[in-house]
Amino acid sequence: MESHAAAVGLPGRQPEIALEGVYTKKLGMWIFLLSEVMFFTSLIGAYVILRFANPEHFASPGEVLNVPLTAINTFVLICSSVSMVKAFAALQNGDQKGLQLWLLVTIVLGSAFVGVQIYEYIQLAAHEGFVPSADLYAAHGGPLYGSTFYVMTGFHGTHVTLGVLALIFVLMQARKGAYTPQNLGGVEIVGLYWHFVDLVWIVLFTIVYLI
Amino acid sequence: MSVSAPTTDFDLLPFAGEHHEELPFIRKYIFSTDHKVIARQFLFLSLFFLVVGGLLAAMIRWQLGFPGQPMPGGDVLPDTMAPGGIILPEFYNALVTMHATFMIFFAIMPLLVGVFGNLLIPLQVGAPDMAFPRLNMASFWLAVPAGVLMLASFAVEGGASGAGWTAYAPLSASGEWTGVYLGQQLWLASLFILGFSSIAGSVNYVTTVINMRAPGLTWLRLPLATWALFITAWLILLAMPILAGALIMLLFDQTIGTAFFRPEVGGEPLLWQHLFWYFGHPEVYILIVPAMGIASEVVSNGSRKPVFGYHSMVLAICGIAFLGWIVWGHHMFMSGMNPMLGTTFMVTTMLIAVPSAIKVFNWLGTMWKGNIHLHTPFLHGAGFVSLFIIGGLSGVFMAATPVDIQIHDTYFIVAHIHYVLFGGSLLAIFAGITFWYPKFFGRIMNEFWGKVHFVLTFILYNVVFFPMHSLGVQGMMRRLYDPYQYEIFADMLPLNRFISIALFALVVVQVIFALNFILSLRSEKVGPNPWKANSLEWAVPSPPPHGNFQHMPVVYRGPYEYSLPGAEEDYILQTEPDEEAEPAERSVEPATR
Amino acid sequence: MARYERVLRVLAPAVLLAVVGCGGGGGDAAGGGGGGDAAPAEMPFDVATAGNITGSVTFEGTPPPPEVLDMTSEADCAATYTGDPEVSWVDVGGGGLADVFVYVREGLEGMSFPVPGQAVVIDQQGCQYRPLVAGVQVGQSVAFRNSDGLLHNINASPTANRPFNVSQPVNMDTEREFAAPEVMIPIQCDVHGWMAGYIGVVTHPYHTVSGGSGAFDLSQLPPGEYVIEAWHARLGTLEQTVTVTTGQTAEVTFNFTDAMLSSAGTPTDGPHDHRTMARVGGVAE
Amino acid sequence: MNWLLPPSYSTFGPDIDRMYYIILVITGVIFVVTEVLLVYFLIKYRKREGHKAEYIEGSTKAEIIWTAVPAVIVVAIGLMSAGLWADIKDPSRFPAGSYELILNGRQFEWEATYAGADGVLETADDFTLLNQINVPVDRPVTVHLRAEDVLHSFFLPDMRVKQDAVPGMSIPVWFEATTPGEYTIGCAELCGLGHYTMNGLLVVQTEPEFEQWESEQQVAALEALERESPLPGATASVPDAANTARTSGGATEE
Amino acid sequence: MSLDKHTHPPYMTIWAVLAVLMFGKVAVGLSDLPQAVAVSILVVISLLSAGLVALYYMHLRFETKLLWALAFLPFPLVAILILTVIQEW
Repeated sequence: MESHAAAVGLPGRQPEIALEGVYTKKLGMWIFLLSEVMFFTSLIGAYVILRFANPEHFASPGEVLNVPLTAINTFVLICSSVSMVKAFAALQNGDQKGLQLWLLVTIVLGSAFVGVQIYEYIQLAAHEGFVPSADLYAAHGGPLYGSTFYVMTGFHGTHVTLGVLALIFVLMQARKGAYTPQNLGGVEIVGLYWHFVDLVWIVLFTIVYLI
Repeated sequence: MSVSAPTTDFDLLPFAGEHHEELPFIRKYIFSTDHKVIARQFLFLSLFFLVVGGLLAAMIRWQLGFPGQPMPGGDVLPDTMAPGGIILPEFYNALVTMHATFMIFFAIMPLLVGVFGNLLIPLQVGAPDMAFPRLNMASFWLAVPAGVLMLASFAVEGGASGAGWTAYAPLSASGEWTGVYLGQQLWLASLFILGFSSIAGSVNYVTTVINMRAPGLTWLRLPLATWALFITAWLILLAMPILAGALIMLLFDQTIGTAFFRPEVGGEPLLWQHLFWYFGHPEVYILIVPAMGIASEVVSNGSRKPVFGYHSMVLAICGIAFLGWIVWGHHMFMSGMNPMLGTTFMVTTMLIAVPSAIKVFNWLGTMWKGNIHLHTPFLHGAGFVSLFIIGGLSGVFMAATPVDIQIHDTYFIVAHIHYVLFGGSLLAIFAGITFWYPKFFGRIMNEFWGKVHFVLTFILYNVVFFPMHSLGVQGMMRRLYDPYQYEIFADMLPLNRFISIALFALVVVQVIFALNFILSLRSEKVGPNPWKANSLEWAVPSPPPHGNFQHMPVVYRGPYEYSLPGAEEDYILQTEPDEEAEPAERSVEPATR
Repeated sequence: MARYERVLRVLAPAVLLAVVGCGGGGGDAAGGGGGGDAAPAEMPFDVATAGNITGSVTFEGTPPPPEVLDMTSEADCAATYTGDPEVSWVDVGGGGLADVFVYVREGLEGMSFPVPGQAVVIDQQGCQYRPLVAGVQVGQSVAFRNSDGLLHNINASPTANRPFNVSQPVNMDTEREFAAPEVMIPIQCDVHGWMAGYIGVVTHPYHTVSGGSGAFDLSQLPPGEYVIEAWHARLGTLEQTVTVTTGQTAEVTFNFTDAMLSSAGTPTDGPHDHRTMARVGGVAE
Repeated sequence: MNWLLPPSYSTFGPDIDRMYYIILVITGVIFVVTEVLLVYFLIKYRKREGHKAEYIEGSTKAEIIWTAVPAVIVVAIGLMSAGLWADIKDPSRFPAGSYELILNGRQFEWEATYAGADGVLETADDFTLLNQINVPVDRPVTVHLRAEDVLHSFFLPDMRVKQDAVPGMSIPVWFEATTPGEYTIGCAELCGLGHYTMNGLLVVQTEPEFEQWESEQQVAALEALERESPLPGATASVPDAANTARTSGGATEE
Repeated sequence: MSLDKHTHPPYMTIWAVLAVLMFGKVAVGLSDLPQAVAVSILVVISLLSAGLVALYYMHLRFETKLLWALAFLPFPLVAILILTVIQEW
């Protein structure tokens, strides 16, 4: 691996890269994602512990929550993960058009996911009395079910929404041609964030809906 | 996947010598992205909150020393807090809660991590600025609203939160038990925002230390202050989000009535304690590890001698960081936690005393056979070591679970906290501010008044806090508005009154430091290296220009090569090349990693 | 460029939180309803045309014995009693039924009355509320007085108003106002579990609490037809419709019976269940 | 100022005090040695003209010593106290034949519930005591600690007993008093504005005194039960069952 | 160590695998297997798919070993928290 300085070709500048190929922005994003892992640990950990402590508050899969609808929703999120990766691959190949197309697909799929989740919330809250507040809780099981469900999936939904906003921003920058095969920072770290959010949903979907 | 890293990162951060454009006043001082300006902003913000915390402490001591008597100047407070100057019990609980909250989250933590993290890391690492300057600015500008929200919680109906800085549920989970509704919600929201500020900061610190070290600055040539701040950044990175999650759940318990921690609807109060202390113990190490780093710098500089056992000092910090995650249960021995868990936590807690012992012996080893210059930073450093010994040793009493039965939640614990936080962190902060004052403001603080302040603070500090061990051993509980209701504590009033008076004197003595700090802003300018130290921040002018180094520095040696045998000066900057090194070695090719 | 997006990602959660924070803020301010508009200076009708209502409240049957209070842990308060400290919720000593809150429930809608400046005093003496039941107008201040010199706290848990929990470590007065009408607001002292009292908040001055003889009178009422309600902590409520004509004094009597003791909304358990009693409290207005 | 623990009047009190004094001696010695060393170094090696510090980077031998020695000491202290902790806190090791009572902590008072004439707790004939607990001397007592609203902490300084009361949990706590007399009950966990007024009285009585007191209370409770029973719907003050959800530490609920 | 710029990991096949795994989980979840068995299968599958996303979509597989270490740093902490606290009940 030739020293970075030569590759960069700038005289006198030999920034030392401890992690070859992991430039600052990507390292920063990875580290931010670690803190996000701990944030979801706190919420999911509380859910796991409360479910272990008071199992009678919770229901078996499918009894209260609409599993088929969310399964499709999970599939939508997986597809958006793929489209994100296709966008990044397109950028690497220098195909600006492909980048913008796949970014748009990811945005559409992401917003669809959030939309379906909001629809699901309305269904649960309005018809089945499945609400976060303990005093108004009227569905099967106990108030812990509502509280933990809404806080976990709500904050995941918020992260997806932020991801969609970030993707929209990146798409606007891509239209202005800000990204090239050499300068793919922005797209890669949004992609990392997006895959992380999808990864969290894979875990969340399993333990909330299927157990 | 891309082979050559994109070039965008490094043209982002110009060195001082590479380009100049004058920034408008707003961008230069208010919304600045220069890590040194942000360090100064954090300095003034956290010193303000240090004063606020100190005032709250004085009020607590007034009530404990002169129970039920009107406080001088107390009639300035509204009747909901202190009618006729007499502090009400719920206001006393708010005082206790907010004193701890302001001191821990808004004074000591920003002073150590916000101020010295921002100032020292880029300079000691040889970088022009932090990895993400805008994110660094965001981290300060998130701390300000958090502070404002916390201050505002005093003024809302029902007063500020009175559930302790640990906010144990169910007391904190519903206003029904305390009469505090909006105050508790503001407390939770404020700490949640502060969590963002800390996480943004530590992402910056970790990335800068990993990716932007100057060539030749290997991991084992990093100064211990940067090592400490790096490990602390990791602790913040992994602990603060846990608190953020727990705060969210408690905030929803308070506002929309979810059931997480409310037992009457199925919640688990012990779950809050577990989550809080899982964050809480790394938090108390976040409050002491940077102080250890600063102490190492100052003790080594004062003794004109390398830090004794640099490698084991680094290992000790890493040891504290790893063990810090498996000891949180020792805060909960009496809380109804499974007693068998108590035994395992006792063993891990005993083990974590070892790295601290290693560091103390290494500090003593550093002074051994040194040529000790008793300048003010060194005095504060030595004060830190001596008081940290007491704080560490009193920790052993609590780690032994049967002894903890008698002294848990008594003034023994309060004494331990203050020996580690006031005697430890705050003395190290005084040392740090005095030592790096030139890098903040380009001037130097008055040595004489610095020594006077140290001596008075050291004496009065011990007079205030050492007797608290005795109160704790007698069984006097914490957070009692009027402990003398209990006949067995009634005879402790004289001692408490004595402690209160001593504390008032201690608070007054801090005025000396404040004046010294403010008046020295106009004292005579100093050169780049007034303390004759070695690390990179002393290779740049005081205060360093925007972009810090003229050109990318290259590091050839460790940070503590004081009194090299045969060298005429007893210090040598890290950028000094070795004489016998051939010239080529000093040119472009970076030293071995 | 990615830099702005990074800051966006940091600030956006903070914005979200601010929304949650304010939303939360509103959560508890449910009360604080109508008291906002400034009360008029004088009566909204010609005082010359006013009439009065007088009457008495009687009790038939065997009243339950006074409840004995265990004040061993509060010696200073126990000392103020000759015999065992006790509280009689069904007090028929003076011939009629005492501590009955009598007020005009219907017939004064749409009229707003001047708020009396004088505060209603609820004294805490001998670790009991004196009087046990008090009436106050919306916006009029209630002065809680601590005459025992030891710690009492006033923990009021209304539903239409904003709850509060204030302490009085020494002899002092604490004044509070209620912004919304509510009959009745339970108050209790957490330091002394047996202490319990009620405050009735109405929008007009026509309210009173019957004395030992059970007599009460509501004077200077505008002519018209009214529904008068009598509320008692243990026996529930009775109501009567009465017509007031200019210059005349209408007579009203309320007869509580011991049968109502069990059917009443308030449980008759001992003192330490004050918390549940406070929850159920009087009959919501 | 007094560094010695106040006298203890329970069976495991002296064991706890011994642990405290062992640690006091060990830490006292280390404290004196390190502080004297620090002051000595400051004086002996202070700056003098022409004197230069020695370039010492450290010594791994010293590091090994002052890693191993503290580790051995603290682990030794840990092992010594582990057994005692289990004896005091592990419900499966509680002494048999202990006198049972329920203690309910709530905002700002302790309510003790004793088994009535039928000797079974939580039955109609139980009698209660406010802010006072009477226990027989020289006999183990098991207190089933509960809380009604927030966290409280049952603290008997003289008996070296401290245990938080958690709403929703019934935690068994045992102690055996050795000397009759009146001792203090305190609340050691912040529980609101009246936290400091939650002091109560622990009365340790000799066996005959306790028997006599207990029978008086039982008779009074039975009379109160008759007096109230004619009126429908009245029940003697039975602590609501919601509090006995489950015990910590797995002891079976009697 | 790192692939040539133009060849990419088999994104589409991984997509298919993820989809199959996901629908497999749904089937297991809705089936009436004993809870212990179902839970362990579900946990294994979700860890597998999470690993796939992390390795191939987040390119962890092509990064330096140090980033692997960083990426897996929080997981022991997660395990410590949940496994210790769950002992309480």
